[in-house]
Amino acid sequence: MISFEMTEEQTLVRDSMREFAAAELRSHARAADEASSVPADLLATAWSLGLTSTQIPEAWGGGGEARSRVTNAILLEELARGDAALALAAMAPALFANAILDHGTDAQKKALLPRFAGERFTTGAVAVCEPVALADGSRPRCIAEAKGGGYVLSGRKSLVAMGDRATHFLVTAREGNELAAYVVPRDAARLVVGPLEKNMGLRALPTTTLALEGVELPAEARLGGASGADVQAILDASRVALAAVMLGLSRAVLEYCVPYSKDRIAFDEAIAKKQAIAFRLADMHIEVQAMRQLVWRAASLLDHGEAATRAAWQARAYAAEKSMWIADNGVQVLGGHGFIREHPVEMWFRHARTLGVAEGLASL
Amino acid sequence: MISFEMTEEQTLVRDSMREFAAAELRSHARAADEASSVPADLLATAWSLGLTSTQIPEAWGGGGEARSRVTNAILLEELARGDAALALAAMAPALFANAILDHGTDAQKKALLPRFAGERFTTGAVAVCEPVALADGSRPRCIAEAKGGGYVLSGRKSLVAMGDRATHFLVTAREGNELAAYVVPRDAARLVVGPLEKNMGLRALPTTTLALEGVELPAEARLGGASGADVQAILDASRVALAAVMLGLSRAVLEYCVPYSKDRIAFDEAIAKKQAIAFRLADMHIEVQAMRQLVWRAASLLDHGEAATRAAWQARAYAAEKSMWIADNGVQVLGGHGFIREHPVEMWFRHARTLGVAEGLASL
Amino acid sequence: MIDFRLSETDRAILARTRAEAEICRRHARAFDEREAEMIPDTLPETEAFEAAAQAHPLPRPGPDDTAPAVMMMLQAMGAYWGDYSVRLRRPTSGGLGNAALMAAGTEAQKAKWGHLLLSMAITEPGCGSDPSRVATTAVLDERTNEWVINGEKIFVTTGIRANGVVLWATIDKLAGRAGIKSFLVEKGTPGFEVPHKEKKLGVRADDTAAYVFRDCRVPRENLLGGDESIPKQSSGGFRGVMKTFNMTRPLTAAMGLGIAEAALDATRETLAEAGVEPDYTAGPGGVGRLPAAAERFMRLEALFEASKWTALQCAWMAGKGLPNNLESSVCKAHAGSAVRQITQGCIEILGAMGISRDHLFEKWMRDSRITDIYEGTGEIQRLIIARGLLDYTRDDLK
Amino acid sequence: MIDFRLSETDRAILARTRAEAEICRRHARAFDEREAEMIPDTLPETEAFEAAAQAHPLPRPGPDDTAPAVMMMLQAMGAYWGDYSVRLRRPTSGGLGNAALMAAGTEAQKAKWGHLLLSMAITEPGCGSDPSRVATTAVLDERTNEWVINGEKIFVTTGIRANGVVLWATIDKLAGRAGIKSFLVEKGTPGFEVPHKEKKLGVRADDTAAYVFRDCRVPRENLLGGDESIPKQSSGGFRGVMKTFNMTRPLTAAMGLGIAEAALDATRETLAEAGVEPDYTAGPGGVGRLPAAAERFMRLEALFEASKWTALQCAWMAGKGLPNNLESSVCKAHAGSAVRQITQGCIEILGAMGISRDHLFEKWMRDSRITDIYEGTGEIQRLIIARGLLDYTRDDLK
Repeated sequence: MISFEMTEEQTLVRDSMREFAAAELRSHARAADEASSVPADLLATAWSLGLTSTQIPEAWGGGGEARSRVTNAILLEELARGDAALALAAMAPALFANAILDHGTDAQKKALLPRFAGERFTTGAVAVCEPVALADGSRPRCIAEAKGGGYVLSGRKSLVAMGDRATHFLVTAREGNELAAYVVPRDAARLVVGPLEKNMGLRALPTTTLALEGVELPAEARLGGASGADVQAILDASRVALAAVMLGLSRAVLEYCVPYSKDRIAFDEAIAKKQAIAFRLADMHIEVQAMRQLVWRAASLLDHGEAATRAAWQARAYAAEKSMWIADNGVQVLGGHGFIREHPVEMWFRHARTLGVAEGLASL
Repeated sequence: MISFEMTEEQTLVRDSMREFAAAELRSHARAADEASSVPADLLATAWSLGLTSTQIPEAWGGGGEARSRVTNAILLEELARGDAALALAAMAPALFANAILDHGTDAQKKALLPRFAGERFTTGAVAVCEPVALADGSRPRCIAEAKGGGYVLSGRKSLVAMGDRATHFLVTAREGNELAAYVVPRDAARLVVGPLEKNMGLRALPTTTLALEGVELPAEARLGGASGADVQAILDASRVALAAVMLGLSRAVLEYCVPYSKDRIAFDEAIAKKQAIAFRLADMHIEVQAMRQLVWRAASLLDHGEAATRAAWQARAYAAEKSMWIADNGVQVLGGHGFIREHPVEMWFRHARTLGVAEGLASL
Repeated sequence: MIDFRLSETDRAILARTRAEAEICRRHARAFDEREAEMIPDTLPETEAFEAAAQAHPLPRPGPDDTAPAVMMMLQAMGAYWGDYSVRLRRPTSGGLGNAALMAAGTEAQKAKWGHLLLSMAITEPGCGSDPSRVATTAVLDERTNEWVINGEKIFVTTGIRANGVVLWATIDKLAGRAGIKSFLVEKGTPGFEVPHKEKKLGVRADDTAAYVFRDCRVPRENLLGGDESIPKQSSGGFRGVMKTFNMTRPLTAAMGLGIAEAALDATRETLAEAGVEPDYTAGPGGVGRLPAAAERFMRLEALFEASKWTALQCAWMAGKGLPNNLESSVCKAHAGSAVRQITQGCIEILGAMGISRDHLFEKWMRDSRITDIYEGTGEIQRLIIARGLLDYTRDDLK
Repeated sequence: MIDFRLSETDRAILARTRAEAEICRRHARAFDEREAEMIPDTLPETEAFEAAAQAHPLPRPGPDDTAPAVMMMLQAMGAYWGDYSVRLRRPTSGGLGNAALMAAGTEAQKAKWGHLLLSMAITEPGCGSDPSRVATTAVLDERTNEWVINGEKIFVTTGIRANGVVLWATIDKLAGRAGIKSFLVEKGTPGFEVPHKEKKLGVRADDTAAYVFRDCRVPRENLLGGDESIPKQSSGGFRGVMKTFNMTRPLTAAMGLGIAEAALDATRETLAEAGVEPDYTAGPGGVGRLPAAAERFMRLEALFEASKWTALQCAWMAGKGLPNNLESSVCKAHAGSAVRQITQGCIEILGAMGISRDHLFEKWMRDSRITDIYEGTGEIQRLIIARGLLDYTRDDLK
């Protein structure tokens, strides 16, 4: 039955996350961006909310709460409305944990999940992007070869979120014609974790490169073990999650431009009274509403285990295009003020372009 | 030396063609569109202006006037501003004649060009388009095979302008991996000229299909003879010419919308006083100016025999995109009146989409 | 719970709709080309429709079925997927006026006129997209208890074939927007004339009429919503009229989107025959390696889905009785621009074949162009949205 | 004769420009990342520039050479292809104020100040893109024959490094736009303060300053254009000031387009390494079979060429002394939006690598974003264009 009705729980999540995002994320966003680092205490605060642990089954030490992709999309939208970079940093542990939870063997769950149910912040990292032109998460150049009952990984990764502090990496690679993923401990031999990357946007989110120079792994390192894992499903979920983040970002821009354009006077009246500005704000609002439908739709298909690759592609592609348009026009609405760092819009402009070409930075 | 200065002759051509277009083309455009036919006397009038014959060398009975692609682009812009369909019909003889003039053997010129220097309207037709999805003039499916010192043509063509009355057809085809063209007399055996096609726009321009069911031709039928012809150059010129036509069309829309929006009252004032309308008119004007630069640039490169394939591609692609945008927004500026056939804008909307996907309908 | 799935019953209803639409599409080209001629009111294939009905029986609606308002949208999309104008020639099909009747009419009025094909007459020669400037007047003749209507209307969809019309008229010019009410007038009422049919870019078989009312008298009970619809405080009055928009704007969006979906489906097939297939596994960098036609098509598909679900959510709110004035403008504006891009884009993707009247692509482009114009242009919708966003009055933002 | 070809001399000049630009680009990233630090005024590579000059000697200009105004544009594009901000640090390079001086200054003024790096100060905290609302005042002190200037300016490009500024001030508030004049003030003049440097999205090495003038006195002859520039009839006055825009708007466009060309050139190379090549023989239907990245790139290239030649035509008119106020707005508006689409589009085509600060794509996107904002936003340009098209006054169209 088609319905757009939020559950009470979802309304609760939305409201509490909105508060948290305003108090903890938006307030630190500019400083974190200028410093190119995420405040440690912020990660601790987010951790204490149980953003990661609550959805881990009790069997693995988690809160065992039911997990809804739609609810998580709502959560991500609200966090990203505060700040996309800090939201991705705070949710990074869940990115890794969810992949294990959804696709790991019992042994892998047993070994890895309890780490995310502890008191102190801990995280793994997912390595999908690669530092080449036209890189495609579904067609990695990173290669896994079977060798002596195990695997050897060779290739390079980039935009590995929290790569600087991750205890484990989930690395996607091509195994023959198959898309597969492998759990690589940080201390693995011939794994080189690069220095912090310098990116245009999301500066507060620490990302690194990975060089896999023939990393040897046991058979158990393969996600899902012998039967393997549906890695495309991880990518699909990550695309919907990033779409939700771009949706939150878009709302941030719109909600900043509305009061600004009512206050900003030019030619003796508020610029909001000019159709050229007012209609652009209207278009921003229209696209925010439309984006959300595609995000919810894809998330809901994932919740019901239906084929979601197409819906996920659509949600991501549409959100990428429209959030870039919105951020770009947000800068234009502010004019000169859109170009200086006293206002957040130039940062959102950088975030938007960055999110629009990234993969594997979030999950549901 | 970079210069944008029109010659006196060009100014003259522009002004006289503007008059002719207003008097003869614009005035007949709607009736011709509704009747799906081009008035014979209109073709005669155009013919009497020597639009085709003057640029044919005296050796072949023509006026022998110097030919400038830039001047011809200016001419096409003005004619198309009157009406694109009637302009293409009037210039169809030149389309065929120019191809022979630029690429034909002396024998071909001797045999064909004098026909276009006569008193009465006569025309050939150029067959480039093919009735399949993703058809590409540079990669025809129509095939030419060498056989017994001659050639056998097999394939289908569509959007053959004036195919209903052409005495000869210049048919593009693939000869091995080569792009070639062949002169096919209307009475050739196994050549089936289809009935008039029904198109969305340019209804006044008669177009037909051609079925070449193994048409046998002598060696001399090949354009340029044994050494062949640079058919891509014909396509390049036709793309620039069509861009000029789309430019004229775009101006027609803009110049109709400006007075309309000053007269049309909504919410107690002229809609032109609303930024939403005024800025769109400004954008139409901006794109008309930009389109013209690309058209002139490609035409000027052709005049100086420089490589023009890239410039021609850019002129056509840009004009197709922007003229469609302009016509589509012209309809929107007129609102309900943009949707009814009492105003010409809906016709220009159909013209724009048609021109934007067509090839080989005009030359310079 | 947020859910995007259909029930069994939903699917059965849509299967029936699609089957009927396929019958209509067979006539699409003929009706378009023969615009000028008189065409019999009923299709030659009433039997075919009956067969379709038997082939697709409708199970009893259950609790898990999608809300009627949303299903109405999906059915509209399905119907217009077949053919916008031909479908309207089914005696059983409703016009825009029917939606207004269902939304704002009293039970008695629904019972009395629900079976008629009702057009909706809002636009006037003078007022374009500005409904509040309606000049048509309705004066109550206390003596005979009749409303006396005078004025002109244009762009009345299905205006020729409709058996009646829901029209907007003012009962109090001074009250401005508040004085505007909806009235139901049946064809044949003295003083109600239909001078001519418009010649149009698209939806050519869908007769669009101009109406003239000269001292046209209708019973007092023909005031839509009954006398109660005349509010105590004036401001509510216009809202009363506006209320009829809450389903018509999303429905207008759905109609256009049905056409856009037809264009997308046919383009997908045609591309497949040409060996070009979409690939939804491609990531943000990877799409660059797909054929440009595939990538472009995939983007248009995404645009369609975004527009479709935005419109469905708006209808869902109407069904829930939630105020959806802003959402109605949002979905109408989005769909209006989406169908332009989609139908024009499909032809651009296919190339020259797309403009041949041997195919329907060009017709879909022409037909869908009205979506962004009627029932309030895209500009009007954005004006409404901007005022809502900025908390501006009509005077603040003109 | 309409001609799009360059002469030998033209090519030589551009070769020199490109050689210098390549030197600047080596420092692009460092200057961008080290924004906050003090960086020496001259580059470490003065020798390199001299070497480039010797490697590319400039032949005597001949009659077949492109007009200076157009060549100035091509040189600006070439320079900004290298690096927008680094280039400005060349002592020999001129600021926007220099263009104003050349366009509106007297011969004496050109001779006296031509050698200085002059910034241009128009925008004020209050007036955004509305030049006619300049609040900075200049009052003539007849006694000392000095202009006394008071006011604040923001977004002054190269405001820190400039040796002087061409600023807009009103000599008669009541006269409105007619009272606005340009004045030249040298750094170090008492009452001329430079409080701070702005932190920006892009062009980070290109210092953008705020200026404050407090009873700042300059000699009477510092009025740009001399006393003659104070017209008999008031209306001419503002045009006098506006005249300085006729080269600055096209030049601003050229600067942005130089950056866009850098992005396109690097994207072409990167795509070629990835095995994706443009194919300009493809017809309207055929492009659909090209890789989406190639097709998208080809469209951005076309957009660039359209913008480039529109700007060059506008500069050509200025060189001819033809009125080009409308054309200036056209090319500025076109370029402003073109560079946004191009630099953002190149990154979208390349995927995630595009946002890495190990490459310059992301910097080009940030740097070029100012083009549609300064020297009159795209909205202001469209307002000017629309008024021209519609023959509307400022009151008709606000």
